[in-house]
Amino acid sequence: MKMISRFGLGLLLSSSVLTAQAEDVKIGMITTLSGGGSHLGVDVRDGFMLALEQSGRDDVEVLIQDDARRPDLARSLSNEFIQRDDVDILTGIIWSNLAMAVVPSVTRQGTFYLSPNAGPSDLAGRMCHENYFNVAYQNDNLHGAMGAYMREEGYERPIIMAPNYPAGTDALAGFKHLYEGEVVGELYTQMGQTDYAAEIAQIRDSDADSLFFFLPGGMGISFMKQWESSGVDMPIFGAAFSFDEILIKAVGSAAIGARNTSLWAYDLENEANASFVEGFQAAYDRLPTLYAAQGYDTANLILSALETAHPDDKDAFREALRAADFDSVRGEFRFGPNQHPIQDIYVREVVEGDDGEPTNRLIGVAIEDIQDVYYEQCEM
Amino acid sequence: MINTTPLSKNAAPATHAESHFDRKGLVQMILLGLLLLLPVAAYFLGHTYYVNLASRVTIIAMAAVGLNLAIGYGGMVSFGHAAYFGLGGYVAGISAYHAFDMTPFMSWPFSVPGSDSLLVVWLAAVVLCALLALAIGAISLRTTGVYFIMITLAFAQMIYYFANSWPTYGGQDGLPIYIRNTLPQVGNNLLDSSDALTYFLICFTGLMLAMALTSRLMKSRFGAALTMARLNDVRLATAGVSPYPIRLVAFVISAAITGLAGALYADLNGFVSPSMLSWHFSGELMVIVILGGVGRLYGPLAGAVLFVMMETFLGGITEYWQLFLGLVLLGVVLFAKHGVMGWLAGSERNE
Amino acid sequence: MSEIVLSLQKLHKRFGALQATNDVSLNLRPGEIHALIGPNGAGKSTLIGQIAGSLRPDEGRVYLADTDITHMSIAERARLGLGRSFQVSSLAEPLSVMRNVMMGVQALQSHSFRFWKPVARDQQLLKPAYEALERMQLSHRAWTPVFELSHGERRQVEVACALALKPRALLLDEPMAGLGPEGSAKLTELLEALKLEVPILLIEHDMEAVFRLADRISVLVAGSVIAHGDSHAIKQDPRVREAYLGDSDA
Amino acid sequence: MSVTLLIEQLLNGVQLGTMLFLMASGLTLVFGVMGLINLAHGSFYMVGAYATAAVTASTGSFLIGLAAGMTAAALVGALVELIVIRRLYHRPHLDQVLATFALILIFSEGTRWIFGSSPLWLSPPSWLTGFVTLPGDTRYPVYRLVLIGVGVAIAIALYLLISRTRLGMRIRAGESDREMIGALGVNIAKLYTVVFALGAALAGLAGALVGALQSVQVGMGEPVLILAFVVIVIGGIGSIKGALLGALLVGVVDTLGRVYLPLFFQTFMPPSEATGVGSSLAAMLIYILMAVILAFKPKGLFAAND
Repeated sequence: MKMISRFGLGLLLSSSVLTAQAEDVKIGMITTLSGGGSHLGVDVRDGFMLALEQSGRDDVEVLIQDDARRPDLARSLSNEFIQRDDVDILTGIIWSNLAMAVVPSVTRQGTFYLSPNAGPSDLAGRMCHENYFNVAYQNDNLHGAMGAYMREEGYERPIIMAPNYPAGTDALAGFKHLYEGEVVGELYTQMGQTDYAAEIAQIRDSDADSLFFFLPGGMGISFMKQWESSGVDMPIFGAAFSFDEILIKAVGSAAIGARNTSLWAYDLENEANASFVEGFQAAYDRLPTLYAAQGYDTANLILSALETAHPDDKDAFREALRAADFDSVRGEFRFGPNQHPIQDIYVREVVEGDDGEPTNRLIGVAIEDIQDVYYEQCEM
Repeated sequence: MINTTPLSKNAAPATHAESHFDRKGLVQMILLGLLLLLPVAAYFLGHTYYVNLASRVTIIAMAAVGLNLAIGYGGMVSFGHAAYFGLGGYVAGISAYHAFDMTPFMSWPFSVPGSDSLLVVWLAAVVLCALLALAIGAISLRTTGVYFIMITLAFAQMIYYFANSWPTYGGQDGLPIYIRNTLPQVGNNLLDSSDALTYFLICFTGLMLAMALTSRLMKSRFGAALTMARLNDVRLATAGVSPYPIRLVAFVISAAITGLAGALYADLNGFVSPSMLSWHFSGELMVIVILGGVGRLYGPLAGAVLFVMMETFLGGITEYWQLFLGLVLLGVVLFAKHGVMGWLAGSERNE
Repeated sequence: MSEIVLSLQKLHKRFGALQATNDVSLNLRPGEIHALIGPNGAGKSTLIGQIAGSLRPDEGRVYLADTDITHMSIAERARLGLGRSFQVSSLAEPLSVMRNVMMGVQALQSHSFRFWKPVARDQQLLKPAYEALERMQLSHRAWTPVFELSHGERRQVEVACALALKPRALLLDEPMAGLGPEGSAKLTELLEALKLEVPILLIEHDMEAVFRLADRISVLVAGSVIAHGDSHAIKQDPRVREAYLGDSDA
Repeated sequence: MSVTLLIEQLLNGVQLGTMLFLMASGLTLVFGVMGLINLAHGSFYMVGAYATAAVTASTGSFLIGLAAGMTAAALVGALVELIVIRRLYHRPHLDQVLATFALILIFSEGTRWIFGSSPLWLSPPSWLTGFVTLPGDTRYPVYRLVLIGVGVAIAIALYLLISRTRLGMRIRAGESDREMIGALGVNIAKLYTVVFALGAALAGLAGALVGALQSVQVGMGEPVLILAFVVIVIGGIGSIKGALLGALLVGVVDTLGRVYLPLFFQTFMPPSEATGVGSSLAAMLIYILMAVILAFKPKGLFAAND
């Protein structure tokens, strides 16, 4: 039947790691490789595969499928992986809405799911599950951290903006939770909106002293380009989702000076990160994004757990995952009681790089050991 | 067309149509037989995935049966049937959401609780889609041709954007159905809707009913009037039948069938999202109708089988499978006007 | 004065600067063929539109027997008993003759929202349709698809369709157009037989047919009726000769 | 809610309207002359933007890029007309919809194959960045003013083209009577190709101009295409005048609705709910506008032929 793109990237990876054996571990990866936002999925995949390659293990088989960012497709792919291919672990989903569509049914069927990017609040709280691990962040983390950072930096009248959809309203709520002061305005844009003239006029018309926004993907590119030519002089802040290395290249000079929170930076100094960034650049000839870092960490977490137990022994494997005994590229990493990370969040600034192109530079720590607020609702 | 009248001394009609009967009948029997037997076999071999794939084919075929009634039989080129498919889906999703949360759907002017009963969901989906189609059809059918195409598209977009930006039921993120809606228990758990094969058989029954309804409808007086409205609406009016109400009723029935398919689809996937309402889906439904053969009873089924197969198998070979879908579709439109069923089973007369 | 079946009273219709129908009054009486003639551009099509219901007059009224049908739709007029044929054949080509004729029967019997019983076995529909076809001597072609028919046969089917409505009046728009002498003669014969039962308002270009068939003739020029009368009177009328035949000194 | 804000939003609405006009005029022209409904018009928008981005990146000149974008869109348009579209003129609308839907799939996936999934970089040239200060101390981006200017210039040029030139005469003849122009000895096949390429070039221009403002990515033409449909349905299919009016109407109503509806709901609702309700309603506003107009004028404001 269906041809499975084992290691979708066959060309870039040596095929030695692919040899399948009877006691192999099978991992299914459902991620976004086509359409808008596909560079996120590509980086998660590439980071994940890099970690596997560096480990040199040849008993781990990875099946990769493109969800085209469609929740219904992701859902049926997950069933395919579980019901037909009998995978031990699923991973790869980029978007919260896809995760909400897929994860509850996956974990209920007894398969492990490790999230390399999305962290919707329900999965951290009332719908948490012992087979669900988040290796990236809870969605509020980066926004809340920016709220804390901006309060500390002394901004008193921020105006905040996000698309009118659940992750957007959550982002603003997360920001406000840790900013703790009054914001002068909240703007909600349409999902997929491309023209921000109206919002920019409203921002100019307000007496805000700073702007925080969450506009993932192409929306962020459009906004920042229009922002630059509008003549509004106001510092801008956001989460890393609008400032990954690929997006800021598309934005160009308009991104320079923007500060963003991230759980990782390529110039973060630790041994694991050095080997990751170097290896990634060697293999793919580009700078990794935080998505690649999260994919890399996810794979390393799995590999660390496989040292202790095979996923067939569910309890032992789960314990091994909980221990999180691996060298994370983001420095310290541990799980809270709801199996979501407790970690430091950093601040980066977009600067002009040596090649004249914009790039992120680490400038400090926004907040240490941040933990989501939903773990109390989690009954596990 | 069978001539069973006392007028049989006059020319036996449709003999040429009957000469195709064997081939057409055979193709149809094979199609139905495979659709029914393969999933059953897969189920007993333990391949649940293929059972669900067959359910998907069946449901999409049913949605296309609805659209075919509008496009193929009624000549109303609706570019907005995703609206009904999506609404049907949201009925299932919203109902399950409230049943799961045990909150009422609405409390004013009277309290409407959520429900996890499939029968309630289906009924609500059919009724609501019919009402929506009544409103949209009443305005859209005042226009014809390109205007009709664009207006149905625009109305569907309106609903799409509404679903996208209305936060209560997930907006853009969609709404998961964590536990599939259920059928009332008859005896010892024979109708466990969460069982893949049972659910497939439910969908299959639904498809058969939709096709039987279409077939019967098109042979009736209503069908005769609808056919005439499509071929020549001036003739219909001159004969004393106003085309507008005939078209409107056909449009409403068409939407109701598609909406029921949407409800089934939501429960199959355990998920509804605005993508069910998107214009891409409207386009895909049209593609399915055309691929199979416009205005043919088995056309939507053949089209759905072909489409889902391409999606599944081409999608596994290349990321860019839609490029090939586009090429295939272009080829079919330009060179194979009668679709797969026309190619397999010969051309079909209007009678 | 005998009872009037179809009556046009002081119809006016204007398109921008063009007065397409100017104070037209006409009556159709039982048992007669009333012909309406006029040169191209005289406003015949506009007038037919107002009678059949595809156009609304700016002023004036249209009565079918005692019913004011001025603001009724095409379909309502048809159900009340106004049958019509078209200048350009307007049958559903892929369908059989029978299916075309049956539609009128269906409309007459009740509404069309009957979803269950197959029409192919419905004697209530088949019989009257068959009778209408026999009237036009076409029953042997009942199950032939329209596109296989000759031009003349299509004209006959059109009339049969109108007859299926059991009409009180027939409005025939150039039924002879495009027919050869043979077809024309046959249709003339059929219409002569028909008129005693259903009066006919005949719009026709074929002058010979008109003079042979019509009991009365009205001449329409530039939107106005300039002459009324039997064929003899019309032939003699100098205004008609000038306007219609375009020869002033003959 | 100040007056300057209102003026600025009106300008934004007009700017959106002029770009919609560039899309809608081609769409409506193709329908008026050839009777063809073309869903793939959004693909020309995308082609124009990609070609402009690619050429601007390699030559460093936005103007050369823009010219290349228009040329590329026109060439692709002509090619598509020659290979596919001309087989569709005598086909039912259903076939036209499907064939051009197939073209969308082919163009979108083909572009992704060639350029990848990531958005391309394209910005206005430096001499068009910055802003001007309008009376009432409203600051407005130069580039957006230029877009309005380009839109107006194209509208005038189209008017002159259609009313004053030989090509325009043929276009008008084609709109009023498709059979007749053949009899007049006009080479219809050539005329159709030219008109189609012209429409494609305008779409490509719009894509390039807007792409510099927003982002150049696969699928960028589709939302605009649907808005352009709304525009020509409101304006009356086949009517350039209707397209202009419809475009401005849609542009202004959409922009003002997005800003003022949430504010309006805030007067009697808590802010977070008001923005939800307001922006949900704003998203539907132009479709409601369209439904209302069609309820009274089923053929749009300026129904041409058909």
